[in-house]
Amino acid sequence: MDVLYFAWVRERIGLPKERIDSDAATVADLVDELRAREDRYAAAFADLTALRVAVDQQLSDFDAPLSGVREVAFFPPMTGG
Amino acid sequence: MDVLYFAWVRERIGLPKERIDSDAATVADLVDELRAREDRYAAAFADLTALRVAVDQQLSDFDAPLSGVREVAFFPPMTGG
Amino acid sequence: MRVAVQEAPFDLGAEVAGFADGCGGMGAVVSFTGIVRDRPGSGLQAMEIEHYPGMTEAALTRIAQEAQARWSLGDVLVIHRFGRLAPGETIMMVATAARHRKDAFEAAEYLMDYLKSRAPFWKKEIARDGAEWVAARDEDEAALDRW
Amino acid sequence: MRVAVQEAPFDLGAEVAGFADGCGGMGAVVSFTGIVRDRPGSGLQAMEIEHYPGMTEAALTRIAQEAQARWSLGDVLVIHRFGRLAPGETIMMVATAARHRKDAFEAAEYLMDYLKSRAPFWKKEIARDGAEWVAARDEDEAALDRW
Repeated sequence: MDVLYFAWVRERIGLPKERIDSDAATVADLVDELRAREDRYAAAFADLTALRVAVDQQLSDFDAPLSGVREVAFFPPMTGG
Repeated sequence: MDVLYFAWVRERIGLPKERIDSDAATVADLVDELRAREDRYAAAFADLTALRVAVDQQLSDFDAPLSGVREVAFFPPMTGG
Repeated sequence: MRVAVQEAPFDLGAEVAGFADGCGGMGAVVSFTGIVRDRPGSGLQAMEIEHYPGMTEAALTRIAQEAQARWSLGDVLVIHRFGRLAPGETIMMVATAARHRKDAFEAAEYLMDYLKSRAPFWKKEIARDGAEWVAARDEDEAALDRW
Repeated sequence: MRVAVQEAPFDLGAEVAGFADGCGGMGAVVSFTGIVRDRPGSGLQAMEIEHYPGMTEAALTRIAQEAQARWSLGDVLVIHRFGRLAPGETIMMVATAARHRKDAFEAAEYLMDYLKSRAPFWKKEIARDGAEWVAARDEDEAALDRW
């Protein structure tokens, strides 16, 4: 699946998008996999309360299932307007 | 003093403005004087709850005193905007 | 702060853009525009707006000053026309600028609520089958209670 | 209904005037405009706005549709820019048209409240002494509770 990062999550991880093959059952499982990869991921995902997630471009929760999902995006709370 | 009429009050009385020399102590006294003049005045002032009054261009009440007043205006509730 | 009472049309786009430009980037600009309704089949041919010269300007100025006292505003604009207007024509506008959108929105609603019931304007609808003064609505008077 | 997400500037005056013209005289038109703040001495050089292409348009469309479902509206317009903006530049606007001013005001505030916290935009302030992501404010999240 495609994993996207925006705003300071993108900056901390150092890339806007990557293809990840994962058997993670939920978003939270995927986060655990990413955290284990490298320090920059651990830093980006240190505090989940500061993060939001979209699953297939819909705002979602960290316990959302990933079965059949094509795109997951992580970002801070939105600040439009 | 000058007495002004607006909207349907003006139409009912048939003029926008007139000079009236009156010893009326209050707006209500002035209204009584006007009502006694002619039917068109009696018709215009038949229902005071449907009227508003401004004394020297300030929204006011029917019991407001008229001493020293230069201008009184009668009109229906306002409908701007 | 600018308050204008005029018979001439005004350019809504130019007024809103000029107001926003002149606010030094306050962050939030709200505008309200009142337009003569233009519904097919309504038979409305024109709207005649009468006002009380002298008192009108003073009343609008006082309302705008009160808004500036209650909210933290960068600027306030009020334009209200009088005379004979065709359906679709712009009757009036208010605009407010503030650092925060809540102030800009609330101040614009306050201006409209007071302008509607406390500024000396009267509207008459001219239709094919006759003319009628617009009646004040109870809900417009009630709207003042929230402030 | 029109929703636009674009890097290019837009002409605020032309958009507001065109929106009002296109509403067939609905009576009441409200607009909100967000502008990059331009305070002397703030040191702000630019605002960078990032967004999530694809999701942004869908989110704004959903918010606009929800507003149309909740209020009796003639039309809704939402324009939001992304990219690098200078102080004083227009970031975004919404406009609503309705027969009654209460509907137009409430719908515009609703659009702004949801757009602010539910549409995928992120602002970064570029100042002389560094750059910083704008933090979401608790009161913006709390503003959703009233709807």
